[in-house]
Amino acid sequence: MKTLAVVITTPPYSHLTITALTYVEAALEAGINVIGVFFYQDGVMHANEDISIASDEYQAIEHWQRLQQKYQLPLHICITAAEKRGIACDAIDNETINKAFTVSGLGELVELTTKASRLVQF
Amino acid sequence: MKTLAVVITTPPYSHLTITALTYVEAALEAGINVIGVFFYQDGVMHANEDISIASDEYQAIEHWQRLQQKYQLPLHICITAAEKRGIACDAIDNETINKAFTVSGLGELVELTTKASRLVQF
Amino acid sequence: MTVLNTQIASTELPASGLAIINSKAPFSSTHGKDALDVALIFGAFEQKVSLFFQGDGVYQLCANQDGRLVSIKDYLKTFSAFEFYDIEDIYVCQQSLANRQLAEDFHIDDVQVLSSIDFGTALNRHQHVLRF
Amino acid sequence: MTVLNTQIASTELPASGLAIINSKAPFSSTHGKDALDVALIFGAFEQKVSLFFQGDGVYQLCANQDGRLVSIKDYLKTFSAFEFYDIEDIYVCQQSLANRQLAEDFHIDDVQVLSSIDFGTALNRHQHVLRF
Amino acid sequence: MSTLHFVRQSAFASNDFAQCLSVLAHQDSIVLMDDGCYNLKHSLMDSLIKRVDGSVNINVIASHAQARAIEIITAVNPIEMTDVVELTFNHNKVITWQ
Amino acid sequence: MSTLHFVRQSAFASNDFAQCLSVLAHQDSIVLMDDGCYNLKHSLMDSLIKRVDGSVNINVIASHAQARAIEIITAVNPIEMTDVVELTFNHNKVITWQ
Repeated sequence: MKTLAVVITTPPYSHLTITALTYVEAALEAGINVIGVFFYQDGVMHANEDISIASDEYQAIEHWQRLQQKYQLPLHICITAAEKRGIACDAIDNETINKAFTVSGLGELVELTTKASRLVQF
Repeated sequence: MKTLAVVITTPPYSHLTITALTYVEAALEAGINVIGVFFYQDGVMHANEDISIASDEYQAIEHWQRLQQKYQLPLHICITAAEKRGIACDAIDNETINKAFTVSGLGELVELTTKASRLVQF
Repeated sequence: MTVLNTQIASTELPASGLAIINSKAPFSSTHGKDALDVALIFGAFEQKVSLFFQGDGVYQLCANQDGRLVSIKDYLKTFSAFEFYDIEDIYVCQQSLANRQLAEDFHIDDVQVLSSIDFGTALNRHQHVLRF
Repeated sequence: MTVLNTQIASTELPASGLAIINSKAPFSSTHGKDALDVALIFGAFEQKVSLFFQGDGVYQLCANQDGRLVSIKDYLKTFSAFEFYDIEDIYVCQQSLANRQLAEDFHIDDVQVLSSIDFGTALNRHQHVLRF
Repeated sequence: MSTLHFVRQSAFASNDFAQCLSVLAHQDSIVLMDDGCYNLKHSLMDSLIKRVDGSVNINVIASHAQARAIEIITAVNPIEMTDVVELTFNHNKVITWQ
Repeated sequence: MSTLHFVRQSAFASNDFAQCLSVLAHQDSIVLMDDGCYNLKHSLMDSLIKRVDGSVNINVIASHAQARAIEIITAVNPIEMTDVVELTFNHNKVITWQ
């Protein structure tokens, strides 16, 4: 079984995230088992519910949500990186975090790395 | 009269903001009239009220607040850049924006640039 | 490396307006768009603003680009609005083009290709400089 | 430019663990600290992790640095915890040191200085690579 | 052990590509993507092509080059994202230079 | 018309410093700060010092160099932030290379 874990370190308003998304979608369509996407550094900004990108620009966050729903793709954000960037992770019923994302620690990255046959960073 | 306007484009978790702060404080102490600091691009992250930086690290946001209070230093954030980065600017009684900062448009940058004898970017 | 610019202060006009240096390629970061937004607002407020393209920034001027191929809304098309905003001075560094093996083939008109020395001299005619 | 690495697959051990390449200088961005956090968590979970320093990343290893002089909490001091976390393989690119006129004078022990070829070979012994 | 190298930055602006080349091995492959496409016209690419003489597989995501109006040279294969996924599993690991 | 150049990036990693040098004029001054301090050991600095022979004032923020364990060479003046503020108004404008 081909398993893939992906690390995203670029923010949603960078266009580099489009390449990452296209790659992950191509992998899913090819039947690769993408065991999880881990958002680290500026990548965590993807989970900020308050982000508003002009409607005629690429909606990176919506596309991640779509992949999450269609393929049950786990999307993890690193809690330490998120708190540094103003994404409040402590509330129980948190309204700042997009529900497609799971708040995780770096331990999740260890788990993904150990399980995946390939680790790809974007 | 020596007047100075400053543009900040680096985020609070980058250490480059420390240099900017030290410079602005040195200017204020030297009696320069700092007519405003304009936060643009990732610089707007300074106004995110939810940002939490480990207590033993440099608290850039607190230092900007301190300068704002001590010298009535105007701190402007660019609304377009802020919305792209998940800082909600539309609520009347907004809780996401640090109160030391004023939500402005790029027109404010024009105003500052026109009035200042020096414009310095960090 | 070029020789240093030597300018005779007495022959100069007083410096005025804002120079914006574009140093980044167009499609990977938002720097180009952020610089454009600043330029247009200065234009809208009828303030003098000039655009400089240097280093990888010169890629912003190349003809035949199409951001839509990589799902990017092509802000470069807005460059055609410069005339409307009275943004007339567009300078590109000849050395940066040459290093990248780029022809002087731009998607807007009236781009002035300058040697490093002239590029520096043109920058110097402005009161303020921002770089993106 | 170096000659390409030539490796004989049959003589190799199976690749395992994570290699982290550090490519950024320590004090201007958080990349070094972010990489360190990943390394320590792998160590804490008893997973094999090795650190590689290349390009401006080699500045992270220089002796006598002091971030406190510029109000930065000096995460480099944490490098001394590598032994405690069983992080034993620390590699630095000899060419990157030479380019920067840096002596092999590091603030931690047991740093292995490798030629580009050996640096590449050491990288190759790992199953996964992250670069910060 | 082969490595697939994702090159995402312009060598005219940063030294990432040079660092990639310094660890490149014979069985490796390269994929130029994003601003890495600009490297098609960099002198490092010329000398790489001469040096490896076909032993390293060099690719570029065609749409990424085309969006930037960069001509794809014959020594480099134009590929699509599905090919990148396939290459990922044809090599032992991926290093991203960004 | 003189310009004060703030150089904040390592020339070993980016080409900002080279771009700065390409527009440098005789009356200009340079301040190395942050990772710009590393340029004290770059070949561009050597050739700059030879080329300008004292006509361009080259400075470095002392604490920024010291934090990085970079030795300050004699052709370059160690200064503090208050000096940077003063230089700002002794020149007609500032360009930040970052």
